Amino acid sequence: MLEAMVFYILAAASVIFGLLMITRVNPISSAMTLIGVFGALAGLYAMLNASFVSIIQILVYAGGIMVLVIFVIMLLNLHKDDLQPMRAQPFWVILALVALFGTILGPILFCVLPNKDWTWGSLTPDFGTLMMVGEKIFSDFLFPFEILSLILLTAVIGALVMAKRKL
Amino acid sequence: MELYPITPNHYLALSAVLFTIGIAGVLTRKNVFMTLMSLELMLNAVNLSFITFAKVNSDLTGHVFVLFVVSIAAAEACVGLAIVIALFRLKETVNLDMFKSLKN
Amino acid sequence: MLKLENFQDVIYIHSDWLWLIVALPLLGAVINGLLTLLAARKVLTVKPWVYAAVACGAAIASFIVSWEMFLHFKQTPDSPWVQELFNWIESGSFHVSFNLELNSLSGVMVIFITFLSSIIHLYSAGYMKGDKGFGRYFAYLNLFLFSMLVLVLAQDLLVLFLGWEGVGFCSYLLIGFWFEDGVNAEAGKKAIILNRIGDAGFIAALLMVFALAGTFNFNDLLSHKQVFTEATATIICLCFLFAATGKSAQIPLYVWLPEAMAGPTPVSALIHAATMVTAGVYLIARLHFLYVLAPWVSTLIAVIGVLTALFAATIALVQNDIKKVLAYSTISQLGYMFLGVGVTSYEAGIFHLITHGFFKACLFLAAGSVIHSLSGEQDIRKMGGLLKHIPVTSLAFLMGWIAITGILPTCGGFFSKDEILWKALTTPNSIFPILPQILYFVGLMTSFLTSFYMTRLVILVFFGNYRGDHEVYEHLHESPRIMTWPVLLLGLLSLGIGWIGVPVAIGGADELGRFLDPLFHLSTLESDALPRSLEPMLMLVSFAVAFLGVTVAWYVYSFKPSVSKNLTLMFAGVKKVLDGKYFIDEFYNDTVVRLARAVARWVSGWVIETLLVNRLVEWAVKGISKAAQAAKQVQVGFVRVYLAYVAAGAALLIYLLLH
Amino acid sequence: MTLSLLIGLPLVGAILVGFFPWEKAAKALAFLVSLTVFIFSLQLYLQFDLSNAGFQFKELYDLVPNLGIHYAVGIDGISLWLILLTTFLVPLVTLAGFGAFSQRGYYACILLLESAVIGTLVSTDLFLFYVFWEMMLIPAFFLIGIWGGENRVKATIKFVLYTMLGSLLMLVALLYITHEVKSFDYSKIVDHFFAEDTQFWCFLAFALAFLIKVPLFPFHGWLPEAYVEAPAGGTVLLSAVMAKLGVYGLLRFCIPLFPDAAKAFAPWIMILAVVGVLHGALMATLQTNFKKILAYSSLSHMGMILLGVFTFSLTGLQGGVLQMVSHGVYMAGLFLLVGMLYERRPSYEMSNFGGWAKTTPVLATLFLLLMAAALGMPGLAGFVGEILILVSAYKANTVLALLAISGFVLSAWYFFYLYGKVFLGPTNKKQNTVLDLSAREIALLLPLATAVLWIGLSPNFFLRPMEKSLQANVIERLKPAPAMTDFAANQRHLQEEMEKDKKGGR
Repeated sequence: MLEAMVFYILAAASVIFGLLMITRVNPISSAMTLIGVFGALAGLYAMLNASFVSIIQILVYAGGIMVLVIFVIMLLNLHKDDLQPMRAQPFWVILALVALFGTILGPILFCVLPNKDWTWGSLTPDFGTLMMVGEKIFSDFLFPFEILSLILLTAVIGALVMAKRKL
Repeated sequence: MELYPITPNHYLALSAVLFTIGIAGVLTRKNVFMTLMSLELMLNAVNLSFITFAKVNSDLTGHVFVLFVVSIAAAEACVGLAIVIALFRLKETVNLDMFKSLKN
Repeated sequence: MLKLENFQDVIYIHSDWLWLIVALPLLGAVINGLLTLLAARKVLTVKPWVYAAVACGAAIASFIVSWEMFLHFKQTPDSPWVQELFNWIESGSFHVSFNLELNSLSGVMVIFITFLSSIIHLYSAGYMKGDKGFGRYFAYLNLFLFSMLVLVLAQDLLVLFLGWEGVGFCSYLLIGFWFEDGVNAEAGKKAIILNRIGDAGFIAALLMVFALAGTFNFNDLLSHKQVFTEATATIICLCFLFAATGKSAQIPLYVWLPEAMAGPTPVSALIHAATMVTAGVYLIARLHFLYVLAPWVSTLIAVIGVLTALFAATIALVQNDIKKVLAYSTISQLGYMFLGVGVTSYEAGIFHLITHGFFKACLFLAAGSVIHSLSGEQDIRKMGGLLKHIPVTSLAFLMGWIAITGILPTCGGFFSKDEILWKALTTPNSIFPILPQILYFVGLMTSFLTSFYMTRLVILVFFGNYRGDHEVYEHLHESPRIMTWPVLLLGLLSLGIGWIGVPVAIGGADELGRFLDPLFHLSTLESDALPRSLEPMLMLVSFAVAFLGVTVAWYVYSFKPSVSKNLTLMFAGVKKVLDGKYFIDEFYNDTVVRLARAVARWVSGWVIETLLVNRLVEWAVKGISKAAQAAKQVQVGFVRVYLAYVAAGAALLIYLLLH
Repeated sequence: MTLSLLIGLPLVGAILVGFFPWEKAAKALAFLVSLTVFIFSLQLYLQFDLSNAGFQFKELYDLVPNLGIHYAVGIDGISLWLILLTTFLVPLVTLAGFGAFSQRGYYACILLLESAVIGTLVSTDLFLFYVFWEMMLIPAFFLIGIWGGENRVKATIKFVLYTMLGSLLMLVALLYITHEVKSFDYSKIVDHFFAEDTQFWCFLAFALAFLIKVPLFPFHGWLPEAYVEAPAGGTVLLSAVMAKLGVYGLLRFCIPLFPDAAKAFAPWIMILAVVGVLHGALMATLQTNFKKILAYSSLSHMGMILLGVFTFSLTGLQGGVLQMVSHGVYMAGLFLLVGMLYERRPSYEMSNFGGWAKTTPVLATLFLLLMAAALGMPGLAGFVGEILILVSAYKANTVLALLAISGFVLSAWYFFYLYGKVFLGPTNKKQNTVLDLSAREIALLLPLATAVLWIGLSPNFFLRPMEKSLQANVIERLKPAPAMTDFAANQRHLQEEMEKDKKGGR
């Protein structure tokens, strides 16, 4: 019962924050609400026995990526007047939501999911801990992991090249 | 779908809803930042599915994958923002409608 | 078949060296060609005598080899010598081997060709002296000799065709030898295209022969001749005849020969008088066993021959270019040969081919010498009285004149022409019973005309007073010995050559006829219409006609020039037609050429290419691009909108998956 | 490994040349690579087993096992000569480019094209074949589009559109038949019997792709412009190599795979071929641009080849394949010479030329030789194939064969017209500065001249290896299928029943 209550609170929070995010005029407020979404999701991860991932969610997303976004937004320092033309138009937002609901979400919610009867698997107590995840990464996924490091390196260099005025 | 107990379906439904919101964000907003953030939202929605299925299948691969996605998202944000800065320098705006060199 | 062991060995060895006859000129051509190109690139400098020595050496060596072989061959003329060189083409049932065959006909031809070309090669060395294309000239000439010998020695229709096309190609090269003058190049082009039109007939005939008999080999064809019915033989022979009229300049494809005189004069002598143009006659003689199956075609050949003879002779009456007169004379004499083979008297045709080869080569070479002496002047109205100035050349020309007119019995073409006329009169024609008489009469008329125009030529050139430019007169000189001696030799030979076929009727041996008879025996129609004893009578008649022609011409042109003028005035229309060569060229230009051009331009160029191929596609493309323009509106350029498409696609996919 | 090396070597060469730092050395590298490929390809002939009619030098690896796609290569007597022709011509083309082009991309494209062409010729897997077939288009596109003449863009677009149209239809048909057989393996597909309807439509789709490449009248809309606008080397590869692949495709795929349809279509294709012979020749007589004359003459000659192929007799097929090789050789020579003329005076208009035989005797002599071969002068390359084709065509259809002969007359008309206009006649003053062929140019034309003589005098050398393969891989396939065994009949019956059930179920 408690679990359900927590789930619904977190779910409601993430959906509301999400809706808020896509409707804010100021990107800063959007970013803040998005952090809210991330937080709620981190909670959900924790409920799904994904302790390590939930920590990472907070650390990297909320702490890393979003800070970067906010930093850039502030760097560009846009005025309100500049932002006004780009504000969300309620008509379009609602239309999009309705359309998407009708075409994608609706079928998934009412046709796909009810027909599936997934149940939770049996878990060991240490499922999702840092130890287990680490073992998995460094055994089965060692090579992709190394590749990932390369991708990150490339991204950093690429970002540098593009953002710098002159090399 | 009952409200209780919480089944994987609940998580998946939430994931779908968040994803839809993400798409709606990308579709309706002209601000580059909004688009980028909506993308992040979509990624997270997918991550939620991964974590859910990891628990369903008692398999940690889903977790590993989410970690990878997070890293990729970091890389993407990094490059994306760099592009935004470069574009802003070029056009003095972050309005997506002004960037339409794809046409012709 | 052969009795002596030793003798067989000799034959064996000789037939094994048959290739040498054709290889020597080819070698000469290759050497000269390479030397010329190297000299043109200034890799090395070649003295002109080297070219001449190589070419003349090749020709003379070829003559010596073939003479040697012929002497041996003559002892057993019934068994042809065959050399199998290599398998040329082999594909399924199609099998052609490159064989050379020396039989009595090709033997005679080889001797004739190699001898004449040796002399003309020598003469050329003098005539072409100082020309920039000296080496090129001899390379072409040797190449021609090679092709001609392949044509003659071929045991196979396809190999013969190799020679046939080869001589045509060399003739093209030599007519346009001085190609910097556009007229010469045009003349060459005209010659080869008309020849090609004839060759289309040749190929068509080849296809039919192969479809019926499955072989191109003459001997196999001869032994399989039962596969040819009269109808098929008629069509095949017609096609070959068409090819022959192209090569031998007969009606309807003769128009190229007069223009072919644009080439150097020795070339005119060798190719366009003595050898290449007789290839048509040779072809018909070689295929005698087919023609005997097609009496209609044989009749047609005779008619074409005699008509061409008359027709060309009338044109020759009014020509003023010394070479053109001789060219029309050649056409006319070729007509005689066609008449001969047309009445199935193949040995008479070949006999005349040989005598004509000698005296016409002599006439051309002498004419060349005249032109050489007059610094390139060819118009007979600007000549006259040359006998005093260039006596040796004149003597040679006069000998050729005697030979062609038959004014001196037993000399030159007297016997051969007479043989043809006799055969024309006595060979019965099953299709038109009255035809022999007509043929004979027209032949006689042509003989008269021949005497007339040749005498006119001789008088205008060698007698009377000089009428040309003073400047030319100053430089008037006899040609060098390398030119005059061969001409003189040819002149003497052309007087004597008739003796190889003195008719039996006047007590001769008719060596050539007897030599060739076994070959043609079965294909020659028996001529029993008139008693053989009548032949001397007819000889007298033809002598009288020739004499009359000479006398009349002599009278008109030597004593009463006014008669000529009056005649011209009286028959102004006729003169105009003759001057215009019956306007055949114009006729062809206005009909065939124009039609072909129109078809090319309108049917091919406009209807098919422009409308059907291009317009249709363009319209289709335009329609598609219109549709694409409409579709392009979808591409707005906003990433957002593209994402919406993706979403729509995803929705569609979900819909499809759910159903 | 030989065949893989033949595909791989030029491919690696293309990449190396494309990124080679020294522009000048890149040319030499390209030449060396293509020469190595040629020398290497001679091995094919030396080790070729004349008694074997089937595929030789076979290699087989899995590529995508799930879909039945293999890397399967092999050659028989048909592809042997075309491969040798390709490897023989490419070094000459690279060598010919030395004077005109310094871009390394040009040479990379040529090597890439060589690789694709060889790949197309050796593939015995339909998927692989299609990949190489399409790969061919890319370098060809760049060759015309980048290094072409003034109107190159239009010519390129036309060329690509025509070709793509054909090959897309072919792709559909290819997928259909591979779906039916459940394999991309050539040997399996060729043994499979297709229903009449399938044969009809698939033959049409395949044939269209190949006939556009050849091109057969009336699909030649792209030809004049593409041939004229392409640089000399590109035209050589287009006419001498790529056009042959169309005929090769017909021989390898269309006819053996869909024999009944092939027999049904043969008369029509023969008629179109003869119309092409005449139309090409007539068009050639109209041109003032001598490269266009050659382009149209190529159309005319390709019609002749198709005429031979569709007689379905050994003589005609051998004549057709031999004519492909000889046409490749003499057309390559003529187009290279045209390129050399263009380097000396940048124009293709005949009125800008005249009397060149005087100033450039070696060029003129070589042109005359190759032209004579193109004219069908006996003893040179063109004649043998032509007479074999005509002889067999006469047996198949008298009227068509006789009509085709007139192409022989017309070819004399336009070729001698061309030669007269360009090389004969008076010279003008500017021309004294024109240089005759350089040693390099002579060196690259001499092999062609030799080949022309060789084919003309000793065609058996070329005819023998292809005989068995043509007999077994083309003619035998056309024979009426033997009565179906009971087992096969049963199988078919069952299959049909099942299909009916399926339809009924829906």
